[in-house]
Amino acid sequence: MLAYIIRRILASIPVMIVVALFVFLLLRLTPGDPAAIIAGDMATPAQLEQIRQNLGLNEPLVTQFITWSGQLLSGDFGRSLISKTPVLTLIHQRLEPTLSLAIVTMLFTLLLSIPMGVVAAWRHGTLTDSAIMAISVLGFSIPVFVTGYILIQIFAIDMRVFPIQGFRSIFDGFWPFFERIVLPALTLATIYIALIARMTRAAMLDVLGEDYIRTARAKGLSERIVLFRHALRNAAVPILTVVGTGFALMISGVVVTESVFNLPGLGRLTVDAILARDYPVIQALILLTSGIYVVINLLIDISYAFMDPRIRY
Amino acid sequence: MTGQETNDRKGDVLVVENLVVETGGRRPAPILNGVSLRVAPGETVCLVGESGSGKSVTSLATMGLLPKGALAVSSGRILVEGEDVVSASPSRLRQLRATRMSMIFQEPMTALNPVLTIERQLEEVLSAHSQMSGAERRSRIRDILSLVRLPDVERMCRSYPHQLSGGQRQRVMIAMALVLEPKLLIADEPTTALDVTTQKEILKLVADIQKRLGTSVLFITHDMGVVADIADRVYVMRHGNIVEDGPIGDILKDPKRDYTRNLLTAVPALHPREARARISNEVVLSTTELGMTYGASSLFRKRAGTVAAKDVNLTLTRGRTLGVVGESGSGKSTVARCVMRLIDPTEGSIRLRNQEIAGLSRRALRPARKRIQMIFQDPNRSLNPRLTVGDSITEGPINYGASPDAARTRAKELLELVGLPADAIDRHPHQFSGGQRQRIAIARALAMEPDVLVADEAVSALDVSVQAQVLDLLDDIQARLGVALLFITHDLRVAAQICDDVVVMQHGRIVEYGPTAEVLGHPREAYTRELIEAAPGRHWDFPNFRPLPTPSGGPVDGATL
Amino acid sequence: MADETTTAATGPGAKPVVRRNLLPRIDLASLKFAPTLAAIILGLIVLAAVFAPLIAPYDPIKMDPMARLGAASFAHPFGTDGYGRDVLSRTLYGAQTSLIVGLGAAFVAVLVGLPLGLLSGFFRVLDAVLMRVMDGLMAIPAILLAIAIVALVGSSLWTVLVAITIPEIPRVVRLVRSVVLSAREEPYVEAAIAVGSSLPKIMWRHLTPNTIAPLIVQATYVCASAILTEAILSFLGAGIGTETPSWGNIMSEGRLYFQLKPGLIFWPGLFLSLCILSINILGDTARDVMDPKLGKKRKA
Amino acid sequence: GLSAAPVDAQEIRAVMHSGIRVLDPVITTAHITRNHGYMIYDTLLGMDENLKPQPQMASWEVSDDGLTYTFTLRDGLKWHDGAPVTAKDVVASLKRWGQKDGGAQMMFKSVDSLEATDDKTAVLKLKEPFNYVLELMAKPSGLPTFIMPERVANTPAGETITDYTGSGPFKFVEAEYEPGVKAVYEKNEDYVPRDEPPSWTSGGKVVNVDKVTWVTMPDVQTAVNAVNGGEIDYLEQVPFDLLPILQSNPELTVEVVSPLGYQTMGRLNWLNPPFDNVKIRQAAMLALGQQPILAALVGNPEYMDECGSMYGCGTPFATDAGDEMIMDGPQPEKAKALLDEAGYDGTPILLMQPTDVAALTAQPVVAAQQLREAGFTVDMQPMDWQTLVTRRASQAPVSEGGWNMFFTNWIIPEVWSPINNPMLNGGGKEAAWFGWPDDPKLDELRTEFAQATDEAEQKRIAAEIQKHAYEVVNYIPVGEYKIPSAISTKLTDMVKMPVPVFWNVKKAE
Ligand SMILES: Nc1ncnc2c1ncn2[C@@H]1O[C@H](COP(=O)(O)OP(=O)(O)OP(=O)(O)O)[C@@H](O)[C@H]1O
Ligand SMILES: Nc1ncnc2c1ncn2[C@@H]1O[C@H](COP(=O)(O)OP(=O)(O)OP(=O)(O)O)[C@@H](O)[C@H]1O
Ligand SMILES: [Mg+2]
Ligand SMILES: [Mg+2]
Ligand code: NI
Repeated sequence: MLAYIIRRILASIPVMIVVALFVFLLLRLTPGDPAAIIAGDMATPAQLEQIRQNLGLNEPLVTQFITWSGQLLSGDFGRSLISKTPVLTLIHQRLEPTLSLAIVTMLFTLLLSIPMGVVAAWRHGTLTDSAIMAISVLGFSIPVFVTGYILIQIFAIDMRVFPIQGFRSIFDGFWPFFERIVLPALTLATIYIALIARMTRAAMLDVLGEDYIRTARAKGLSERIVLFRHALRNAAVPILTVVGTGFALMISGVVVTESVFNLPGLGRLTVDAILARDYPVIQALILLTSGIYVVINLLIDISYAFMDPRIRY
Repeated sequence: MTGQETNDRKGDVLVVENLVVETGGRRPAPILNGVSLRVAPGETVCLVGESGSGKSVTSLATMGLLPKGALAVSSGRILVEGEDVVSASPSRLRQLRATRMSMIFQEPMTALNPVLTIERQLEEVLSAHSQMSGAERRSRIRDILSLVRLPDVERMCRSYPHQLSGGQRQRVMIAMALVLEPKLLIADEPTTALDVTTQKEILKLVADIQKRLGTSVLFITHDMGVVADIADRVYVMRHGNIVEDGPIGDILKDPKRDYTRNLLTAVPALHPREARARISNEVVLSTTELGMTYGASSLFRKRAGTVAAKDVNLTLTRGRTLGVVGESGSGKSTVARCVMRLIDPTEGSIRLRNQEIAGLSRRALRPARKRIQMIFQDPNRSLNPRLTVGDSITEGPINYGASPDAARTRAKELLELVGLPADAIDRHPHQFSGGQRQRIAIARALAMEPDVLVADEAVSALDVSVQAQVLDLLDDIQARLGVALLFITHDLRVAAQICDDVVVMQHGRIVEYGPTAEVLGHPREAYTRELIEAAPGRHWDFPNFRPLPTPSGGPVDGATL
Repeated sequence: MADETTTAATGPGAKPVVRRNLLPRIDLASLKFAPTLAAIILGLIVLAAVFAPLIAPYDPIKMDPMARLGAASFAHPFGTDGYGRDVLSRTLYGAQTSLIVGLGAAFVAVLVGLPLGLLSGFFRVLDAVLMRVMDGLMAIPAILLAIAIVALVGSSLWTVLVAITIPEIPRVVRLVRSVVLSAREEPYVEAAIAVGSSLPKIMWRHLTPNTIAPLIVQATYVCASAILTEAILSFLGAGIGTETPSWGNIMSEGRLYFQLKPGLIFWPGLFLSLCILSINILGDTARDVMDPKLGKKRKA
Repeated sequence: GLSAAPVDAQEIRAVMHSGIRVLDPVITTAHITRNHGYMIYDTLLGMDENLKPQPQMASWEVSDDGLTYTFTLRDGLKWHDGAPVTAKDVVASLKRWGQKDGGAQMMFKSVDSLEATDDKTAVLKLKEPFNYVLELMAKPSGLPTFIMPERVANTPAGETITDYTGSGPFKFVEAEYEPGVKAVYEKNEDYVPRDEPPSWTSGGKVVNVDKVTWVTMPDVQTAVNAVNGGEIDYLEQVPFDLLPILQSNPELTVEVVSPLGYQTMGRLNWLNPPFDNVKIRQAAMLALGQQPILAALVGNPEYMDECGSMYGCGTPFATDAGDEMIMDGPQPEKAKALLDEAGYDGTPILLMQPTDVAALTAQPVVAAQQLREAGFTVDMQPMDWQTLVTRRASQAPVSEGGWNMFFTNWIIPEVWSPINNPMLNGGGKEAAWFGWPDDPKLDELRTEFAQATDEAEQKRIAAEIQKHAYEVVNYIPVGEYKIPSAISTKLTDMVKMPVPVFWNVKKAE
């Protein structure tokens, strides 16, 4: 297994290099001039030129790329062109909110969606099934910001149980952390609950007709065990896949939710950086995300083998 | 014919009265047309009959496990210890299962959960229905696994179903059904995949439990030998009806119905036939020093592999039948799968018509595929549940250039040849009985008109009359086309009747190899002798409705005569 | 799927009673209420999109800033937006764009993702390479991609479609692959190999059907999220301009007036939800029909 | 709110109009960075509410010939690190400023020398008369004269500073700075305010709170909810459409803090057809009308004004000279006639629409419709602001990435005189602002204005400049608006001026 992990991670290195190169080129092909953002509206072309010069943006692309990769190799991700903050500091500041949001969202999601999907499949064709599916479809066809605003209106403004916005570190205490993360996590969870509940239902339906389910019932096991141990485990692979890719997506930041709840997360950082053409930040973020994806996908793949012993790599 | 007895035998463990089962949907078709049967405490009742006659459906109905929506009880009663199963609530049914009645399913491959270890699947029965501690459960599991004669119990415990041989899975199923020592045991062809020695042990184990706890057994089988050995009473089924029933002696000696008589006369004799004249010396398939070791290491743990086959040397000539018999788990299917190149042998060579195929790539192998075909031991899973039977059968011929129409016409013919209605072509595999599925698998293999046919327990789920019909068919094809057959079986009677040569395998190796008459008639090896002695029903001459003088003297253990 | 009744007992000697229709007849009574309704709703939305120029009461970009944020009235049943444009007309026209974006993204993602997923699930070597590439592809934010593509070839429906679809593809690939990873170990796949089926055939006939159910779910999700992502892209200047109405950009423009004029979000949102709900119901029905074991279970 | 953040009573939490990302107030003209500058730096001079320069860090003396300015630093000025502020710091800071600020660049052309004669005195000598020295040094916008320590001020003008030591009333808490999230300022205990009462950027900057936190909230709706729920104390810009939500809250004051608002304007590209033709430019101006644009942008009549003065209405040089072309609009018929006359061939107008800046999205949309009604073919392209900023710098033909028209906004102090107003420069491709009018006549008039000493004369020339600018269609002002702020009633005594500052303000417990 260790060998497998090492092989996987080694295989990712060339990919990350290609991603880095691709993003680097993509960014330089995209119009936009960090100098203009720094200088503001009234700057003259000469002043812009001076700033560009200083930022090294006038160097040939090859030189720029070599400089950047050289820095990377020595562990230096550079500084933001705009704010001059070291990129690592920026990412470090944004990591906790994003991670917190992703984890809490996933917890909510898993707690709700899997039972929903299982019950819907179990009660296939009944009103319960239709109701669960209708609710979950609403989950992903309502824009996130609408869900967010509605939750804020109900729980933060009308009922005043949670704050409207903001983020507190979990190290400041559980409640201050939790009361601020609940609504954004719920908001985001609606999408994932919808997706995962439906995925669970679909996968379960494929499994519930199998003979071993009949065996499990013949053994006199409770319906809960039949569903959750025998059926769900067999249905787990596609569910794990969407959980994994969904989680990975959240780790790379979810702009709208972060904006609506004013969470200082990676999603906002990414969009801000893209809109400001803050090259070093974008490049580092994408490298980081692809690294995270590599790890998460590795974990998913390992969990496949754990869930289904027939799967080999 | 059974109706008269109603009500005079109170205290029966199982009473089925006028059970009618119909298919679901808008135009229900009857599957069972008023079946009645009863099983008294401690009694062993055998249910025999034509493949597809409704034996499994009857047993599933009893367990309350008919596939929802597809089949449903439309009238009749099923009483287990006086309690009606048909109208029982789901939770009550759950309580009844496993504690009062348990079932061994016909197809063990699909009946076991592929993603849970064997230990886990056994363990949960105990934790659901007993108060045992973890340690107690563990030792109980190991006990029962060794009781059903599984070798290497520790490995079995941690294995997943796909890592076991067909017979091993079947024994796991048996262990699962027996572990709680139920009042009523329904066994649906529980020993089809077992070699006769193991089968004998298992039957003895069941008899022991019966003796000890008074368990009633409803035993579904095609093996008249087994029936003769174990049954107290017999029900004969056909077309969803019970056509005859009575104590074992009456049925065997004096069957009333033509159908029953036919059934008995079709039982093949244990005495080997003479080898047929060779029609050719052309070697179509040979293996040298073939060996296969399954790597047991998973992503999580490293373990030494399982040696499933070692030094296997076989030669198959055109038009001949080579039988492979032997212990369950001795590597028969492994050899078959290697020969088919479905798995890559770890050592040795395989020559198909002088072409070495052990190391060929998938692509290079494709032209060779047409020449060698296989009937899988587990027909259920080898048929894609989403394809219609017709699609499955015509797939191969179409691959090799047949027109879809021609292939379909041929498929219908084949279905009829194996005793299925031509309209079966548009149905899906799950709508058939175990034996019907097996015949579909046979039809699929035959559709390819191969040079070599590897048949892995190809007739085990068939009742003797259908079996005879299918064997005749094979014989016929062999005669016409010169197909060479590699015939894996546990049924020594079948082996005796159709094989020219026989290989006996044990522990992954060939222990004896020679002409059938030699090997079965005058076994040299102790293991072969053991096998022959364990053959069920050896004391009975079925076609003549009378007992045989037993060569080894005295009736076989477990026989109730 | 043929809806046939089974013969009763079918033994070798028996002349079975065959009751089977020769043609699969559509039995109106067997059509469920929900799928029918779903098909009607979806059909109406598609018709509304196609015939928007005929049924929309106003030009969707004709504005009247003096009458902005008008309440629902007889003249403007859904009210007017921040520029005084008729929301009903915009919603009808918006169906065109949104359906193309949503269905297009789902279609393309499946079209590309399915074969890649099948291949990578089946070939271990290819898997190692392909999945790494997908990891990389997944990491590139749609927004960046959209801005880059828009900058290079100009903003249009198609650039938006490409930008939205590309990041979805790896997720479809992973899903298909995961299903194939378990399915390829099934004995019936071995059996298909044994009868000499070519790889494409094995993939198409034996593996693809297993992926259908999860794919339908994923595809409807991609469809919905594409329509909504388009809104975010519009806001960031990488989407379709406000002169081409889409449910996405109507809602994102209406976002500010959420508390004051919820209709701006409600109406396009309602269309979107109905549309996705219908697609889902149809998808579920398709799944049920394709499941041989449930095929019989469909109740009238 | 009930469970709102346990706000430190002496902390003001403010949501400003944008996040603060560039921390060098000299390298950028971004307003938020200027506001940041006012927090942590002191300026050499201040400007009072009558737009008159006043002493701040230094008082001054002007020689009789008007060529020598002597600045004397007041006592008690100290950097945040404790070191005293010296004239050397002042000289270095002014020199860096001089490289960047438009007006200052003009001024430095006339400067002979700028030197520190002792620790407290800096002397500026001019070669020729220049009448705006004090105004430039006192002005609150563009680039104010923020004084930095010499070591910081020596940073090349094209490079961003990374040392944020100032001498102003607040200290920047660098450790808590998260770009795009928040910036934290704490009271500078050592700051010695002037004795005069505060008036705009002049007078005493007395700090009454411990801490000011600028929170960046990317979603305005959230910001409005937060100020409404008491989670923040100050929202610099309330979106007009959301005013009703806040106005009913008794714990909030919703008012316009700055007496001067914004000018929104459209700019045409003189280099590319069809706007290389003055007649077609005029047609475009005729086609537009201020009211619909303002209606779409602002909506609320209370906060918008039609205004034809290029210098903003209510400012010293405000005039209506030549403004009828826009003020009578939209006049599609006239525009059509003019287009016919000019032989407009239907060349599409590439109109850039920024979609990510709320204050700039509406103008192009309405303008596009107005132009179309007058017979123009309009190709409105949505894009993000960065793309727009890059594209507007392109002098290439439209087909090669150039453009025809875009809109932007200015605060009035940026345009209130012909000297400040960046658009009123006829220097063509080399010197003029984007759009590059090549207009020697305009430049002549501007020089004339700079040399005029008499106020009436200045006003006359300013009017003439405007008239000329309208004739050639230098740019198209499409109206003015003011943005209300929402302020918690706990905050009192806020200084009302174009720059939001946090001295003088008190926060109730
Ligand atoms: N799900 C189903 N839907 C429709 N018909 C079915 C279904 N299951 C079984 N049948 C039909 O019911 C009949 C009885 O099947 P059953 O499995 O009971 O036969 P069996 O006696 O056990 O045969 P075998 O010995 O071959 O296992 C068969 O003709 C079969 O085709
Ligand atoms: N995939 C696998 N992984 C590990 N061990 C396996 C695997 N498949 C089979 N085995 C083991 O290899 C041995 C031989 O199995 P095989 O299936 O060839 O037996 P068989 O002779 O066909 O038995 P049966 O008559 O019971 O079908 C058994 O001990 C089995 O447990
Ligand atoms: Mg059966
Ligand atoms: Mg086997
Ligand atoms: Ni069908």
